[in-house]
Amino acid sequence: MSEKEVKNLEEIFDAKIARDEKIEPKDWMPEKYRKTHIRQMSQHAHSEIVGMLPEGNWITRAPSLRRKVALLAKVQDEAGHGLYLYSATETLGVSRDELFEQLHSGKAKYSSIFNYPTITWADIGAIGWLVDGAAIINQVPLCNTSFGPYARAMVRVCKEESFHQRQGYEIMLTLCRGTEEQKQMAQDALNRWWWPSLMMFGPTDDESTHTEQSMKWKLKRKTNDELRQQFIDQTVPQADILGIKVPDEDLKWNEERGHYDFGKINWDEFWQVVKGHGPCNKERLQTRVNAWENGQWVRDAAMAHAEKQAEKKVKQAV
Amino acid sequence: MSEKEVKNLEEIFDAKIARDEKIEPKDWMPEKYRKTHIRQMSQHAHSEIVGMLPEGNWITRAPSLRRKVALLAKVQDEAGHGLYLYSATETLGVSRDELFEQLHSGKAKYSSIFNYPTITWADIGAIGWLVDGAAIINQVPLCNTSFGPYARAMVRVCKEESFHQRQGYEIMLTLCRGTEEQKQMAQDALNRWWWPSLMMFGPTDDESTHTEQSMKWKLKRKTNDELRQQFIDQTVPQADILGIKVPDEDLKWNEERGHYDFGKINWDEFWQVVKGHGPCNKERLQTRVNAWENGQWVRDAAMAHAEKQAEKKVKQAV
Amino acid sequence: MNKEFLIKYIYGIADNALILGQRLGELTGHGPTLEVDIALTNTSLDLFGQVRSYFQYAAQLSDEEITEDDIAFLRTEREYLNVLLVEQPNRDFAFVIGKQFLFDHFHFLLLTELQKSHDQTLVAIAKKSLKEVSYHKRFSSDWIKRLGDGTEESKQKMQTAIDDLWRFTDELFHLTENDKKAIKEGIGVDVSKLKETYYKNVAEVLEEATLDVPELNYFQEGGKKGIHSEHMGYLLTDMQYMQRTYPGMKW
Amino acid sequence: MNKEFLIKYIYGIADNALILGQRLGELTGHGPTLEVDIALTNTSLDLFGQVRSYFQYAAQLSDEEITEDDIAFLRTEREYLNVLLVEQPNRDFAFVIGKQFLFDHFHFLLLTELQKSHDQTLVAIAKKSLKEVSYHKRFSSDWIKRLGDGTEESKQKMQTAIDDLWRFTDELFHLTENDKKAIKEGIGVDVSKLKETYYKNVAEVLEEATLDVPELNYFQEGGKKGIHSEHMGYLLTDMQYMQRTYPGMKW
Repeated sequence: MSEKEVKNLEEIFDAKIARDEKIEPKDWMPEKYRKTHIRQMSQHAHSEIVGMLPEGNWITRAPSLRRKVALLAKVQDEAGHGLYLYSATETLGVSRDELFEQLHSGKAKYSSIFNYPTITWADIGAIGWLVDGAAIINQVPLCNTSFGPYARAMVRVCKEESFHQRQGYEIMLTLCRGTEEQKQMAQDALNRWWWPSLMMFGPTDDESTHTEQSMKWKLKRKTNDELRQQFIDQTVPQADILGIKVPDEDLKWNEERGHYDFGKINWDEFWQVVKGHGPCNKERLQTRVNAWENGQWVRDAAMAHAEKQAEKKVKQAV
Repeated sequence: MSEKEVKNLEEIFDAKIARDEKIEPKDWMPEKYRKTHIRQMSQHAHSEIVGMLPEGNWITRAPSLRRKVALLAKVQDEAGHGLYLYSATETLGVSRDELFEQLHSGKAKYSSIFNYPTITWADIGAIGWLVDGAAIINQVPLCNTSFGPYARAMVRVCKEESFHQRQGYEIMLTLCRGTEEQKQMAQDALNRWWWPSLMMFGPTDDESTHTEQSMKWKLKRKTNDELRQQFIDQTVPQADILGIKVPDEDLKWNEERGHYDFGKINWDEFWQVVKGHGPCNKERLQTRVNAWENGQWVRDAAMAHAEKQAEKKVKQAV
Repeated sequence: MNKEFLIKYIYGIADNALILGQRLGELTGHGPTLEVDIALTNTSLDLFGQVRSYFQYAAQLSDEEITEDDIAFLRTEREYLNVLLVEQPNRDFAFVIGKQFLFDHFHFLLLTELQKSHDQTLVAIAKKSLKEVSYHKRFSSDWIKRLGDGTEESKQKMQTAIDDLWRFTDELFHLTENDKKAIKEGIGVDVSKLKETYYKNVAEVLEEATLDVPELNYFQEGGKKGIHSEHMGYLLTDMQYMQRTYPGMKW
Repeated sequence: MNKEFLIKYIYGIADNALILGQRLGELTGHGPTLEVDIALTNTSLDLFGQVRSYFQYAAQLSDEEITEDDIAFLRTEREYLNVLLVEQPNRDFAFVIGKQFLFDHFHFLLLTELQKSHDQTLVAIAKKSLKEVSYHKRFSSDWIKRLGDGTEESKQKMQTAIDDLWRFTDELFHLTENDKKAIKEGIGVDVSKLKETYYKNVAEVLEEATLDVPELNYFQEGGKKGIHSEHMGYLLTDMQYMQRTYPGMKW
C-alpha cells in the first residue's frame, strides 16, 4: 500500500471514530490501534480470570447457602466475562492460547488488586463493594469505546458488575447491622481494601502514559485522577451509611471543590505490586499456571476426540 | 552340610528353645524359622507404620494442646516401634527396602484393623483402649519368644503400648464423664471398633494355620480363641466402668465357664478386609506408597551426600 | 404422620447434592478450560439450589426452629447421610468427571421416580431438578466419551478413575430402614429397583467411550448410615467453619 | 504493670511455634524415611510443648478465666500473630526443611536473647526451649547441606524452596508497636538487632550446602499484624474444628 493510501485509510478511520461509529474487526485499523486493544482487552480478560481466585478462596467456606450460591454465581460470571473478552480480543487476530501464554509467562499484566489476600468473609463484601465499584467506574465509559466487539462485551460486563457491586454492598450492610464482631470484620476489610482500591485507577495523571491516544480512541474518557475522585465521592457516603470509617485521616469534604480531599496514596506499594511483589502475585500466577498445566491432557483429549469424530463423519459421508 | 549334621544342628536348636534360651542372628537356624520370623516380624513392623495413619488423621484436629502432644508422641512411638522391628528383622538378612517393597506391592500384610477409618475424636480413644489393648494381649507373650532380637524389641514395644492403652482408656473416660454428646461419641466409637478388635486375634482355632509350629517356637503361647476370650473378659468390665455398652446382644457372663459368652463374629467381613477390600485398604496402601515415592529424591540426596562426605574424608586422610 | 422419617429421607437425598456441590466448589477457577470451569460451577450452583429447596422444606417440617443453614452447616459428621461416592476427593479431572458421571446417572433415575411420590413438595423439587440433572448427565457423559476415546493418556486416566470409583456405586442402591419406611408411605423411591437400569445406562456410555466396564465383587458402603471416609471430616471443617466460629449470626 | 502488652508479646512468640508445630503435624506418617518422620514429629512435639508453657503463662496473666486451649484454638485468624513464614504450606520436603531452617536460626537467636529478659518465666521457658531449638537448628541445617550438596535434583528443589521462602525472612526482624513496648520494659527482645547475625549464619550454611544465597530487594510481611496469607485460613479450620464444634467441653 502506498503511503498516501495508508494516510487515506487513517483519515477514514479517524473520522469514523470521531463520528462515534464502531470499528469492526474486518475494518482497516492502524497497527498501533490493534496492538493497544489487544494489550488492554487481554489485560482486562486476564483480570477477570485471576480475579476469580481471591473470591473463589471463600466458596468452600461461605457462611450460608444463600451466600454460597451468590458467590459461586459471581465467580462464574467473572469466568464468563473472561470468555467474552478473550473472544472479543481474538477478533483482532490473536488466539486465546497466545494470550494465556502471555499471562503465564508474566508478559501480560492483570489488575493488581487481585494480588491481595481474602482473609475474612468480609473481604468478599469489600471486593464487591469497592473493587467492583471501582471497576464499574473504569468500565462504564468503555461501553461506548470505538472498537465494536470490546464495546459490546463491556455492555454485558457492566450490567453484571453493577449487580455484583450491589451484592457486595449488601454483604457489608448485613455485617454492619450484625453483631459487634461482624461490624469489626467489615471495618477491618474496609481498612485493608480501601487504598488498594484507589490504586485501581492507576498512577496519577502526571505519571500516566497513553492517556491522550486512549482518549482519542475512546478507550478513556476521563483521566485516572478524575475517575479516582469520582470513586471516592461516590463511596465515602456509602461507608457513612454502613457506619464504618474510611481509613484516611486526611479525608474530608471540600465544599469549594465540591469533592472529597483525601490523603497521599502509597505509590511505592503500588509499584511493588505491579512489579510482581504484592502479597499474592506469586500464588495467583502459580495457581493459573497449575490449572493450565494440569488441564493440558484434558484439552489434548478433547481435541483428539473431536478429530476422531470429524473423521468418522467424513467416512460416513463418503 | 550332611543330612546328619543338619539334623544335629536342628536338635541343638530345638533343645535351646526348649531350655528357653534365645536364638541369636549369628546362630544356626532352620530356614523355615528364619522365613516365618521375617514374615511375622515384618508384618508386625508394617502394622506399626500403617497404624500411624488412622491416628495421624486426627493430629491436626486434636481437641486440646495436651491431647495433641500426647497423640503426636503416640504416633511417634509407633514409628519407633516400626524402627526397632525393622531393625530386628534385618538381623535375619533382609533389608528394610526389601520389606517396604513387599508392603507396597501388597505381598506383605499388616494388621487389618488399620483399614477402618477414624471418623470422630472418640476413635482415637477407642483405638488406644481396644486396639492397643488387643495388641498387648497378642504381644506380651512375645517378650519371651525364642528369637532374641524380636523378644528384646517386644519388651520395649509392650511397655509403651500399655502406656498408650491407658491413655486411650483415659480419653474414653473423659468423654464418658463429659456431656451427653461426648458420651454418645464414645458409644459410637465402641460400636464401630468392637468387632474389628475381636477380629485382631485372627480366625478361630479350627481355621488357623501355623499354630502348632508357632507354639513350639514360642511365637505363640495361646490360641487365637483363648486370647480373644482373654481380651473380652478383660474389656467388658472396663466398658461397664465407662458406662457404655458393648454392641453384642449375646454377650453375657457365663458363671460356669468363668468367661463371657459372646456373639458370632462376621468372618465374611474379616476375610474381605484381609483380601484388601476393607473401607480404607486402598487409601492406606496408597498413602504409604506416596510417602515412599515422594521421598525417593530425598533418600537419593542423603545417599549422594554421604558418599561425597566419605570421599572427602578419604582424600583428607591421603 | 411422623415427620422425622420424612426429614431424614430428605437429608438422604439432599446431602448428596450438598457434598457433591461442595466438592465442585473447590474447583471454581481451576478448571482445564474456561468453558469447563463455567459448566462445573454451574453444576455446583444447580446442586446447591436443589439443596436449598430440600432443606427449606425440611426446616418447615421440623418441630424445632431451624433454618436451611442449620441443617446444611450444623450437623456433626455422623449426621450427614450422603453416599461415599460424592465425598471422594477431586484427585484429578478424570476423578471429577468420573464421580459426576456415576452420580448423575443415579440422580437422574432417582428424580424421575421421585416425581411419582405422594409428597407434592418433593414432586415439585424433583420436576424442577430433573431438567438440571439431565443436563449434568449429558455433560459428564460427553466428557467420559472425550476422555475415554481421546488420547492414550486420557483413556488411561479415565479408566483409573472409573475403576477406583466403581466400588462406591453399589451403595447408591442400598435401602436404609428409613428408606423402607418412606417407600411404604408412598413417599420414597425404591432405589434398589433402579440398579439394573443404572448399570445398563452407565455401561452403554463407557462402551461408547471405549472404556472397560469394571467387574468388581466387592463394594464400599457407610455414608448412608453416616459412617464416612476420612476425606469427609476435612471437607466439613471448611464447610462449617463460619457457622461454627460465629454461632447464631446472620450473613 | 499493664499485662496486655505482655500477653500480646507472648502470643507473638508462641504463635510461631504453634503454627509451625501444626504444619509439622500434617507430616507425621508421611516422611521420606522413618528416621525423618520421627525427627520431624519430635520437633512438632517440642514446639507444642513450648506453646503450652507460653500459653499457660499467658492464661495466668489474663484477667479473664481462660485456658491454654482457649488461646490456642479460639482466636480468630486476625488475632494470630505468627510470621508468614511458618504458615507456608508443606509443598514438598525441600519446603518443609527450608521453612524449618529459616525459622530455626531465627528462633535460636531469639531464645538466646530472651534469656536476658526481666521476666523470669520467659527466661525459664527460653532456657528450656533453647536446648530443643539448638537441636532443631542442627537437624534442619544438616538437611539443607544434604539436599543442597546431594543430587542435581535435590539441589534444584532445595534452591527453589529457599528462593521462594526467602521473601518471608525479613518479617522475622520487624518490630511491632507492642514489641517496642516490651523492649522498653526490659522484657522483649529487640529482634531488629538479630538480623545481621541471622543472615550471616544462614548464609554460612547455604554456602556449605553449595546453594546460592538469594538476593532479594522485596519482602512479604503481615503475619505479625495478624494479616495472614490465604493458607492460614485452611490451617485454622482444621486446628479449631473440635473446639469450635463442641464449645466448652473438656477433652
